[in-house]
Amino acid sequence: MVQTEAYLMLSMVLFVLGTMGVLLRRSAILVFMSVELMLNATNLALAAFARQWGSENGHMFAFFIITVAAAEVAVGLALIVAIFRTKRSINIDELHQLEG
Amino acid sequence: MENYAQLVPLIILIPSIGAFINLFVGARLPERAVAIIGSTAAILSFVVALLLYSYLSGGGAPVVVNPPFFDGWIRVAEIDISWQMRVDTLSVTMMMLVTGVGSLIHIYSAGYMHGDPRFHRFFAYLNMFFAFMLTLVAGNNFLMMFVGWEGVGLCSFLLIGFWFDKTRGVGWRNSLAARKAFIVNRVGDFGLMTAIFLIFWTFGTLDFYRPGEIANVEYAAHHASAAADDGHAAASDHGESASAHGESAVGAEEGAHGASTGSEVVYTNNDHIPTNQLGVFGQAERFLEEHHQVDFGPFSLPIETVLVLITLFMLIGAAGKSAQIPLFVWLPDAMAGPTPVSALIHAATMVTAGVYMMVRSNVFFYEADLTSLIVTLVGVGTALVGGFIALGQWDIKRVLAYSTVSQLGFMVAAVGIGAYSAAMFHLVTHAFFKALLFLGSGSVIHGMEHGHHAVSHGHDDHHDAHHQEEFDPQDMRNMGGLRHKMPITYITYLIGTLALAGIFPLAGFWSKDEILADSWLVGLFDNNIGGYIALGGLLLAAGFTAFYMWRQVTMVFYGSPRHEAAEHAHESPPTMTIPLIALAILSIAGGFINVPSGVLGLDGIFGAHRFTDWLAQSVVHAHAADFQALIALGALGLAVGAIFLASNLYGRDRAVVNHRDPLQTMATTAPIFSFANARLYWDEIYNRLFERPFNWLGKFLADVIDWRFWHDYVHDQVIGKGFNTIARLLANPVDLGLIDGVVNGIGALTKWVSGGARRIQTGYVRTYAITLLFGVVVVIIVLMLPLINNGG
Amino acid sequence: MPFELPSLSQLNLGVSIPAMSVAVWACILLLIDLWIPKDRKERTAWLAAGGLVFAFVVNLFTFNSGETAFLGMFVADGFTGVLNIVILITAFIAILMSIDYLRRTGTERGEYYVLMLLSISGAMFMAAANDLITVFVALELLSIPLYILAAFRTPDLKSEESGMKYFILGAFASAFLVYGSALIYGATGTTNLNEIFQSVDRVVTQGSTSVFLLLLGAGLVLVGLGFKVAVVPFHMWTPDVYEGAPTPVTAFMSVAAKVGGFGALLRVMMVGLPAFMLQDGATHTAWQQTVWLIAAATLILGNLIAISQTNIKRLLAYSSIAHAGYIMMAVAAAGTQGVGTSAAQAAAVYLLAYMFTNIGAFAVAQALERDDGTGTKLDDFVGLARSQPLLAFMMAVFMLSLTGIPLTAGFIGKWLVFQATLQAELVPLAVIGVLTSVVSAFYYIRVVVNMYLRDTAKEIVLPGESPRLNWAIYLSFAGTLVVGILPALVTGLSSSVNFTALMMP
Amino acid sequence: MTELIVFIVVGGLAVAFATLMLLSENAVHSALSLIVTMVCIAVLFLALNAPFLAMIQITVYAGAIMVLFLFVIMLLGAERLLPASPGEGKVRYRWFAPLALTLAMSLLIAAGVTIIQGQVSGADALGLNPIIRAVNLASTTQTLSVTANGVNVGEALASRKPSRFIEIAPGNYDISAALSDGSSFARSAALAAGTAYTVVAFGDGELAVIPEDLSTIAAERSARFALFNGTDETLSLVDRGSEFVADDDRIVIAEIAPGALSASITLAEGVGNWAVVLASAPDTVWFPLRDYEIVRDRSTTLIAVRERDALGSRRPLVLPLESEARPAFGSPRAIGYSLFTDFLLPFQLLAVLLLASMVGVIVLTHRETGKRMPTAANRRRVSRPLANVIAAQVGIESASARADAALPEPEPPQAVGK
Repeated sequence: MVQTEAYLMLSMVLFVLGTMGVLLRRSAILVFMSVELMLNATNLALAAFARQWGSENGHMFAFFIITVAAAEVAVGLALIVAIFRTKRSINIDELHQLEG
Repeated sequence: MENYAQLVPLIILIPSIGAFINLFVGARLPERAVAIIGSTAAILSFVVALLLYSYLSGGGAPVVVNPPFFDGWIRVAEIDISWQMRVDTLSVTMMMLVTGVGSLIHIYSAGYMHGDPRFHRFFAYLNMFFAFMLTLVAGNNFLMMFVGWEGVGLCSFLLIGFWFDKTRGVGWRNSLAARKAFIVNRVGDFGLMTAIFLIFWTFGTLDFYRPGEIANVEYAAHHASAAADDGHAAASDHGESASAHGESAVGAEEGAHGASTGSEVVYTNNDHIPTNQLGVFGQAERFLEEHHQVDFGPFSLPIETVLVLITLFMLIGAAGKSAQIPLFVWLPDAMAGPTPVSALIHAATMVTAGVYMMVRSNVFFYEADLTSLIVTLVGVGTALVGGFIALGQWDIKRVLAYSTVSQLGFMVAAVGIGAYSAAMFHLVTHAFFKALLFLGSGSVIHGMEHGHHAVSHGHDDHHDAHHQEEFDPQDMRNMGGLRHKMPITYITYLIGTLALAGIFPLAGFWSKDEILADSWLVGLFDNNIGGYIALGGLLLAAGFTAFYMWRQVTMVFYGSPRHEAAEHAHESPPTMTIPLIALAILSIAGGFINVPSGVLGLDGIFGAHRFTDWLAQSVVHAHAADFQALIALGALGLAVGAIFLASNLYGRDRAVVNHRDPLQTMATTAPIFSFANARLYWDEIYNRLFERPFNWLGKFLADVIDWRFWHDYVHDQVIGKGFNTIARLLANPVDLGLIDGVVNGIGALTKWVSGGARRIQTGYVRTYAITLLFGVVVVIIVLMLPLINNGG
Repeated sequence: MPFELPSLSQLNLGVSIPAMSVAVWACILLLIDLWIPKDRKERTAWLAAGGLVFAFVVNLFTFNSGETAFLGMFVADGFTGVLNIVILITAFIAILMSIDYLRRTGTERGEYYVLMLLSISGAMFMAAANDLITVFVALELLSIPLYILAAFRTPDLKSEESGMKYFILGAFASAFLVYGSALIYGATGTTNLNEIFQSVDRVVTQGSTSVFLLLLGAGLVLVGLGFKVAVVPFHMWTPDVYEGAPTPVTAFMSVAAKVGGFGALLRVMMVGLPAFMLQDGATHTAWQQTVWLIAAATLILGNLIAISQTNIKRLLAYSSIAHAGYIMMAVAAAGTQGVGTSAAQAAAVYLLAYMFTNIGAFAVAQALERDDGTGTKLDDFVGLARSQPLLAFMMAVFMLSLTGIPLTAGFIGKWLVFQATLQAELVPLAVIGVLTSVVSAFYYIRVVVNMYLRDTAKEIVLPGESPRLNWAIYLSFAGTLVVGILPALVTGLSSSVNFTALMMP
Repeated sequence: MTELIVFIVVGGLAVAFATLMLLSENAVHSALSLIVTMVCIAVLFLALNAPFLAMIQITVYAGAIMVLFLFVIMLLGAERLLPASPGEGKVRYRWFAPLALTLAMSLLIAAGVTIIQGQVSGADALGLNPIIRAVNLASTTQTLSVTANGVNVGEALASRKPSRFIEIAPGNYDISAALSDGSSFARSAALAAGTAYTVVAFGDGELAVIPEDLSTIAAERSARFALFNGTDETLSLVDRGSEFVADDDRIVIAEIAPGALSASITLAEGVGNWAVVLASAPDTVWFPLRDYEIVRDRSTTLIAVRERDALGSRRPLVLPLESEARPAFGSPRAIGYSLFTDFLLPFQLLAVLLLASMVGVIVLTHRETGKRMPTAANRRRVSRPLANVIAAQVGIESASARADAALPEPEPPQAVGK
């Protein structure tokens, strides 16, 4: 049996990759996809913990995260569409009217 | 001895109502109605104060009053702070002073502010000030005192900036002065708040005294035995009222020490009350007996040390409110407000709040020797610095402002040497004659402005604009010879001056003399070095006082007019002169309330140490000093000498030459004068010292520089910045010319930092996200640090 | 356990009615709104407000019952009750503010009120949640409507930008929150806060290595909730979002998000991790120092940056960051054994005081704001005292309350928080708190100076008749004064603040 | 070993495709890479005994959500981030990427060290709390109330109707029961973690605490049975075949002594024709269980007692107490049970949340006609200017001056709030 730590390390790597995606990508869509990757990494950790403890709460948590992510994505994409209609761009670096 | 004590809530309620009426409907009322509402509210509170006085002077016991609706003001878990008021001799003295002088100033303002577009608001603010000031003095706990303390600061802020709309940048300067006052006071408030927290930590309460507790046990015991001696006589004299008092006030009262009625148990001390049921002062005395250790979690301190800490923080608070070194910078600027405000708030009442607080906490200060010495030094230093700066000012109100700083120094020094009743005595007399002088100066300014008005109208459009630009109605160089134009102002002003200078037998003589005698005795008998320092320093300051006051009188009233405006000045209306006369009478007679024993038989007429005895009921360490003929004569001689010197120097219009002071033209005194004239460069020093410290060496004595250098260094340590950082950062705002004095300096520094930090807010989401990630990493590392340390 | 559908009596739904009714009413209102004509959307607003009043009344009945609902997922203790009061009043005032504003700016839509109701139901569930999963879902229920509301002025680019920034950063932060919750689950094997408490006790007494995961988890949860309540360094979104979002939304979220966030933070820390010490028998929890640092940084940065702001909405944004710092002081204080309850009470009172004052200040700012979003500069306040004396007076009181001058609500909150901090032996933090509140006088007083002490001949004309907005201002003004002058009312209320499951030794 | 190989291969793929997503210039490529990563994670879920998660990971995540992403990418034509007008949209901070990498790496290292230090794999599975219920077989006319250390287990229980299970802390308990006529029963019992208990009151003041095995039934399509003998004679359970005659008796559970509980047996689903017989007289039916339906995944304890009826006489009774066996770890059924019990509240909140997001999508994208149209300034960065499209259609040179002239001149970006 592969140790829980191994899964955790894998999930941490994916999580950090997602973090880097949020920081480095300029396309709003890719930023969202990176956030999804972070959530996926979390789910992996949760499943590993659930097996470790023999408790299904981890699965429940992952289930809720997946569904909440679906809701978030819907709203986020709607925001992108709305901004694209106004600004004709999905580059988040072009959003800096508000500053200081 | 009716039980008037329960009326005390009215003394706050009445001015509050007045303030509300004037604030909300005042704009629609005629000026006269506004003035009547405001003044009536003030006078009614004075009446209440008189009733309270009659209650106490009739032998009434100090009372703690719970006003209706405010029961249990803050009550959470262990914290229980009630909105309670205390009627005792100390608070009633302050109430009478505030309401009495305040009422006169209200009447005066009706004339002085005539025609101002915000007349109603002025009266609303004055009444609001009344309400807060009376909250400050009437409260039975430190938190109420703090509420009043903040409130009067707020009113002061509003009133200093009252004329924010004056043209030519004056208005903006007024707002700046207001802001400066507000912010310097916040620095002081920080000290007071810390002191209050410490008190609460140490004693678990903030109440001064609890109901049923006797403040001054010795006094109570003494009076109880005295009452027992002529007990029946007193009972038959006051039979009816005494029984009424006994029935209605049981429970709310402290242990009665007069004639007792019925089965009421009479306590003459507090031994029956457990320690944690006592107020802070009672507890402090018990703790001192027990050598209590105050637990601060990781460490504990003996009670003596804690008292020193508490009193030191109180001193910071008092230094802010009562304009002591190093926080006095706001008070002279505060004179930008209307003159009645200067008289009421910045001379007679609010600025004395610090002294009141220290006298109220005399139990703490008495036990904290270290603080007492520091207080003495601060007081003496302030008296000297204020007096010295006043020597070289041209502005009639600025002279008085620095004089106030100096006189507050006297009071604080008196607290420092333990002469609490002398400090209160000087506080009272000073309120009389300083209010008189301010109002007098207001009358002079009023006269000058009207004179100027008449002149510009007379000459109409010839050099009208020129006058508009140049004329300053407060500059004494423009005055002269006013004694013929304004006779009532002149006479009252003269009385005020002599009283302030300490000329026998006016009020100032007695109060100043008591402080000096006390400091002499403290030095002599208690072997307290502070006493000698106080004696020397205050004598010198008293000399300064006489000198600059006579210089002022000479320049303003004697000689011949030096400006057209002065020629056309005329006497002010009766609403203004009547308060002047009333205050003049008080300045003459005010000293007799506390005549020492054995002086020219005066004590036979007025009774010896009446005021001290009166205060002893609530001030534990009140004591009366014997009259010291040598010192009194010395001080008197010094004052008379200074007056002669001044009249020689300034008499016969010698001040006029090219608008230069005679001291300025003499080679030997010129540097000293310019030093005083530049206000010791106190304001500038905060800014410029770091820029070119060596340029100053040639000009001034090295020790002064050294002292200031250290002073500022310490000051900036308090602010929490290293010396070098401050110097570098200050250079920038100074160059921009943004600041005036250290307060604005800190303000600009903060702004500068703030602007720098603001630049981080770039508007780019990704930089925000990276900050968030940065925070995550920091949080993780901080959380892990102890584990890493543990694991080696 | 064998599967049996829980019975109604087991679910004990009664105590969850305040929060539940708001969520259900939102769903119903969404349907009702379809039949409300476009130019009559004010009716939707009043219907929504009616739902709030109902929830408020029910809340008074279920107040502090100390019972749990949903098989231990939902706790209706005094803490929940008091926070519900704060949240419901906030939402009520925000709805009053919105009616005129939406009409003025041409964004009047029924969904607005539905989203607001959904958001506050999220906040209420968050304060009552007794399980990390519920905390997460309720947090999203609070946040997602707020993202949408921030962008509600679409196609106004500023509003859209504000929604987008809030969304990206919010999703980013909640990813950290869930990872943290996952790690706590990993360290303790459960997501239920009570069971976490027991498990943590075991971890600490056995000196198990799980303490590492627990620390990391607690830290990341702190990050996620810290983002919601806008503490440094997770505060960067606040000024931009506050400036861009429609003003009533800004006012609403400046309070609701904080109440929800602090509610969950306090509950997680006080119910789940109060006994999380690094050594057995220590008196300070492992997370206290971090919270301490965050509070100090928030106080200093929030107050400092506020000084250089020229826009009232941004100024209030930084001020709200600073106030989050004061409440964070209470959270830090809760990390000392035995101080928890009084710290939670202080935080609750602070939130109540802050709610009235802050929402009032935003309402005044909104009264001055013109339809195109301008009119929010500090210079626009010059001379307000002359043109609008009543408005200026109320604004001055709000500013003084934010500064913490006695006789206003802000003072009471500050006083209690400082008191709790001292009780928790965090003296340096209390000193920083007092000093920064001195600094805060700089920028608050500038608004007062602008209104009262600067002269202008300019007459300020308010951009429109707005009777309901005025009521919102009066309500907050009355609240500010009542709390300030008769704090016994509030402190009495807050003394019922307690955690049912509180198992502090 | 298999798991290790799967872990290394699939995990490596997941990381590789996540990196590809991060680096790919084309958004569609990124999305496809992310889908691969998600499928890899689904495989890992399977390896982690989480079949349900694997299922929704594929359907919801890799399916629905990613389709949404792809749809929006294609809708907006945003495969590539087109270079915006010069200078716009580029963060001018050179330190940004290095700093981001440094921070991400420090996060990885700090968290990695923590995880390895944490050593969670040493931890044991959590013991579930024992659960307990009660059943009244003592009297058909009286009701029964049962408490354990004062905790109410069942109140006013009618005959033969078991109460609900309640959760209770493990430990020693004094269990007492009382009939409504006042007669009471008592005994003490140790309740262990992870076990279900049934308190049976029967006979004359007898109280049994029977442990029940509710663990997952390993064999498929099977049920579990046990027999408790509450009589004073030895009993057996026999299968009498479809004809229900004694001829082809087959003993299922043999010779259970009075007061004893048999070991549990597993039977395939179907119909049983059983009888409980006295061991001394195996041909006489003591109590018949004809056409007894064996439902899979159930755990049944047969309780044999002599019940006292209304007239006071005793007659044989075998009461099958059926309970659901615990569903397999991580199975859809297990998740479903949790959703409708412990996690009802978040589940409801989730529903409301989804509603909120739907409302949000409508609000954000629905624009009423007659509203402000995008201004000229905002129209300038169309990825392919409409004019070019039209030009291409009608055959005009797309880069011609005329086509460009048809578009308004882009305005310089407005600096706001500087």
